[in-house]
Amino acid sequence: MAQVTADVEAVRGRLMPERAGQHGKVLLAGKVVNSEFAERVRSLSGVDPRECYQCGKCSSGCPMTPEMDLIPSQVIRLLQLGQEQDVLGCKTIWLCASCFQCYSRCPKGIDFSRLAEALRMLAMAGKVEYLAPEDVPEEVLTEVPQQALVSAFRKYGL
Amino acid sequence: MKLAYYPGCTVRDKAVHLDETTKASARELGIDLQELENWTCCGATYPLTEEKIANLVPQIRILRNVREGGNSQVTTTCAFCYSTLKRANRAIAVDDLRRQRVNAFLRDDDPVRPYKEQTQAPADYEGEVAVLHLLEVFRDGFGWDRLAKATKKPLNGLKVAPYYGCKLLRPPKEVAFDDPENPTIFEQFLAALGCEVIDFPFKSECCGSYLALSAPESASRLSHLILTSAVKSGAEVLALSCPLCYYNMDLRQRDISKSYPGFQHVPVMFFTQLLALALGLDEKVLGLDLHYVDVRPLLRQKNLLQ
Amino acid sequence: MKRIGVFVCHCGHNIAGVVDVKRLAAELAKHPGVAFATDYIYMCSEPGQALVREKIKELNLDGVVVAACSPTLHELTFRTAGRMAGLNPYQVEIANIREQCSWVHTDGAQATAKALKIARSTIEKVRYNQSLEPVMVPITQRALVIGGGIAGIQAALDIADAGYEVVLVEREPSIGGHMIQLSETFPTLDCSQCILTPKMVAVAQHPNIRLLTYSEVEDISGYIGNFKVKIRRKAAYVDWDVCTGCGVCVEKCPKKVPSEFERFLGMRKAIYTPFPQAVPNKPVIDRVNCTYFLKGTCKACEKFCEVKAIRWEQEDQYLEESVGAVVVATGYDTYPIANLGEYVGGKIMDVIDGLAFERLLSASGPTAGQIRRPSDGTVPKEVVFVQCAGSRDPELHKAYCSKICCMYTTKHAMLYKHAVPDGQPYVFYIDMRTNGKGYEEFYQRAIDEDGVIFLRGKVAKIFQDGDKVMVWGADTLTGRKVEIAADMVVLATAIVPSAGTEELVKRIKIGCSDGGFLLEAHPKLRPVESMTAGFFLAGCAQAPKDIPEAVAQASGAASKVIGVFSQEAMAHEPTIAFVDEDLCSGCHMCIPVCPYEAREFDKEKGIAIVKEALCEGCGACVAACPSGATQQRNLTDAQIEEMITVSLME
Amino acid sequence: MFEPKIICFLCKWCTYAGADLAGTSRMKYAPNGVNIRFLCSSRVDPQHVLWAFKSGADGVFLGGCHPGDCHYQEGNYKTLRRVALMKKMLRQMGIEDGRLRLEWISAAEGKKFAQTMDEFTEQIRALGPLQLEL
Repeated sequence: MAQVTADVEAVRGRLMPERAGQHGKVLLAGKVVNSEFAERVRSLSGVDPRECYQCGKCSSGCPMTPEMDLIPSQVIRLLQLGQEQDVLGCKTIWLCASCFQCYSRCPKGIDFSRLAEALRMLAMAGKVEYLAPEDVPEEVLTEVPQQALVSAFRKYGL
Repeated sequence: MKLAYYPGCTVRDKAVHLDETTKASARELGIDLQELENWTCCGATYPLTEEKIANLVPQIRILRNVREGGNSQVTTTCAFCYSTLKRANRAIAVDDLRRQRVNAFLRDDDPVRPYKEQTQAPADYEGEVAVLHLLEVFRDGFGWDRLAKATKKPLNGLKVAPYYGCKLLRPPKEVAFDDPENPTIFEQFLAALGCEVIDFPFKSECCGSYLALSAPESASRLSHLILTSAVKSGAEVLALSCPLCYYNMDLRQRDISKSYPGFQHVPVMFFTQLLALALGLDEKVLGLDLHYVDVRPLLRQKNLLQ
Repeated sequence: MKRIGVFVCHCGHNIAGVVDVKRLAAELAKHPGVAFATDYIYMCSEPGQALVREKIKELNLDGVVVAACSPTLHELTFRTAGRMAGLNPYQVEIANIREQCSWVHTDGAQATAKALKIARSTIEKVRYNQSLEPVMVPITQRALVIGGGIAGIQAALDIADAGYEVVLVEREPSIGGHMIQLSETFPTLDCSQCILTPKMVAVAQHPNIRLLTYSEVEDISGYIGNFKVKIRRKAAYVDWDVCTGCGVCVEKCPKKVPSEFERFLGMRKAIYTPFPQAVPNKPVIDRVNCTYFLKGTCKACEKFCEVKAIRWEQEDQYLEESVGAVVVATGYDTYPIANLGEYVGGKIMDVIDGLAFERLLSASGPTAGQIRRPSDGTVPKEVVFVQCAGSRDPELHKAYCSKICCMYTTKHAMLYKHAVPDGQPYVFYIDMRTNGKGYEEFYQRAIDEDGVIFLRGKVAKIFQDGDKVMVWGADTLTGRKVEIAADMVVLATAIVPSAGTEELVKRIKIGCSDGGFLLEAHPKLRPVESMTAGFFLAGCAQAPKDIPEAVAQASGAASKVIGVFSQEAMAHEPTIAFVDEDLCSGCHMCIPVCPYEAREFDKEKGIAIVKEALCEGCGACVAACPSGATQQRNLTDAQIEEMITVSLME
Repeated sequence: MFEPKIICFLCKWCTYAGADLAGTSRMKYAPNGVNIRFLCSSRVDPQHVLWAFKSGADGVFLGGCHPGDCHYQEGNYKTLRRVALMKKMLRQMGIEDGRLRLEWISAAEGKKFAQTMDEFTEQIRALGPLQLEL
């Protein structure tokens, strides 16, 4: 898998240090599946991931899957199972460019980019920014269009 | 034909050639673009969480100012501005809670509008302004035939691949710009200018967008995919409407060349540059010196430029 | 004065838990006309029914009210009990104090008061009920079958074999439906044509079947036992009575057009039979494409026809048939690829649908059974099968599962592998649904013996890349995106009701369910009956189904038709309209109101009469009658007024 | 509290079956209505409605099949037209037309039946007892 940037791994560690690549078994219980976290994701995103029947069409068409550690349908699956640490600690939510390709094709009308945005907010809440202005090299700052700066800091900043 | 024009931040700095060619072409075509006074940033990306209602304030303030300025339509060329304005406009129209909250916020907002002194806040904004992309203005208002007739220097023989990107087409239910899978508006525009239109399979794939900052290699991969596919399909130049796509397609070719040895540069142009060219406007307006990948040799080769 | 017996049921706690049944019985005993009232724990049980029977005989009751559950459940039970005790069944009525009282109210006093009103109102009805006998209506023992696919063929043969006449109407020039297009059938891989053509021939030769192909049902009026059917025979421009089916005209016709039967992968002539084994084996001229009709010259077919069967001036003919029952077997179409934008909506030649692939597999198909892709005729070595193309997609396409695609796609992949041993088939699926006899074994065989790769994920994008068809899918089992450079893609497009189903449903007034399929009377217990008496359903017109299911349903529908025909006359509910001839002024108000043409003006008497066999008892004419001359048996205005009055008594 | 007296004329195929479904689903609703089963809502004659009001009803409810679903093809359309006329007639007689209500309730709409009964009871309660000057 292509390395995105060195910083992504570092920042991920900053955000969810306790997770750091665990792939243990999924422990299920009613209170896990129906957790406050699951409800928070639903209310924040306005999307109910429980409606997904896991056809995988989102992942099939997503332009960013090569860099993702979990494909979008897996993030939704883990959300259905209430696996907070996995979904908050994955790279995928930071790699969604909200191009809406998945949403425009989803047979259930699920907007994954909304879920990713909600998860980013929850991951950053009270913690650190994923992308701070000082993380961006000077020459990049002068080159990129304004809209990219505003968008990126809206998606990745506090 | 008169309508409000919302330029957006990027076209005033990194993409002045988009702005200049838009204004010059509109003048040439007799379209009265009235630039919105005291416009502010549109917010760039549409807020995707239920709680970020305040993030709708900038767009609604802009749209309310369009109305207060006496216009019922506003046009823009930047795909991001178009997407945020159009989606916010729809949200305000269909969502009572958002409409009430945003208007409540804006009621205390003292509109800085020197052309119209007011003691009272304007009436609530309820989504009454139509947000149009410039391509829609041509399709639904101006007409392709009229555009083709106005073309003084048809771009015959120029093989152009239209690149839509993401924001113009999706989410289809909210932007309702064209068929999300097989759009045709850009093709019709280019055909009206006399171009040979090149269809290619990645015309609506994502360019990597703002991942340009956080995951530039992903953006390079995607831009490379799109550019090579267009060239393979026979394109000589890529036409687009979004300044961020432009950045990811043009300047990024510097990085693509490093990551993908053997990659050949492909020129990229804003659709309005092609328009200005076809209308026979002065080369100075086109801003052809602003491209990373120089498009001038191609245009000269095609006898479209002195 | 009537002598009415009232029987209050406890239904265990269901009624007695809320309603004071003892008090109810005691109060009702005081009601005028009530000779006897009692309560019992389960009135519908055998001892309960025995109690009703005994009391009728013992007390010489001439009316019975059972205060119990909804009449839809036990009206028949107690009317039968009444009849066994010598009472006319129409003297027995049910007061619904369970579904519409004890189950929906909590306050005992209020519920008891309401139950009292319901029971009193029912007693008032019985007080004025007449003893009635069912109206006997003669039955036309002749059936109409609409649609000549496998379901229609099976239904027609079953009914005809039972000795009844059948009119089989098919809109295409030949019967056979989609099944005759198929190559081999799952899970036994028997040749579709081999098993179907004998049945098609049997239809053509059956003395009891009148086969009308190239014909459409325009209208059906009447009611069960007595339908009038209007049929349009489309002009074939060939006199089929004269035509010998020699085929010279087809051979000589210079005009070639893409063949619908071959899913546009092969050609046919402008005068054609859809396929060589067509039944009847008589050609039709496709007026839209015929050179003579387009340009006024040619007539090659006419020149070479030895028996002079070509009829340029032929017009559509209208026929009328009388039948007693109808089987609707109008079949399916496949969801158009043009609607699938993400798969480029049919613009890539080598992206075809399952039926087209059947034609490629078929020994009688355009490639004689060789797998060759449409674009350049080469043998595709990498073939991707995409399931749920338009199915299971409530947001953009069809919400339902098309049911047969898992199995036919497995079969396609398997047959492809048999035809192209060095090729690789891939199947993208969401869930494999292999529930049928021998189906799961078939699926496993495709994996075990034929090396079919099944990928769990829905394809998002298909595009042309040079001479390859690129497929972007996912394998959700590994969590990876999948890209395949395929030579050909086969889409398992959704099954949709055949074109024109909606219009037919409106014309013949049978219901439709979601997705436009025909609505069955009960999803579990009455799966072959429609909501309208006399109409039966078979095959994919009702829901997507495979061949054995379609055949089973067709035989079920046929047996229902045979059941209707097993008697010469049908008992008709006698609670219909009647006229007080002295009151009727002959104003005609009732006549246009009747949906069944059961009201008619009798010129001799100068009054409007009721044709009892046609009256369904809706009561619309009764309400329309300004003088009150028309009344409904056992629901007269006088009865209704009494019922209202007691319902409002405290 | 005023307890309105309501007469309900229900078509056997749809609304009566919907009322049965409310029962089998054990939904609870106001007990003010007493149901009278007709084969079709088109059997309801304006004189039945008037008779009910005359005999002490505070409200009259008519339930039929949804448009297009009538078992007798289009009886419910006839009812619809008659109800419009009846409402006019009631107003002329000084009876609020809100005392007469027509609803399409299918055999599958037990919940709608229960809700409609509650709503209609409240509607009549708000109108108060019918004062008829006969």
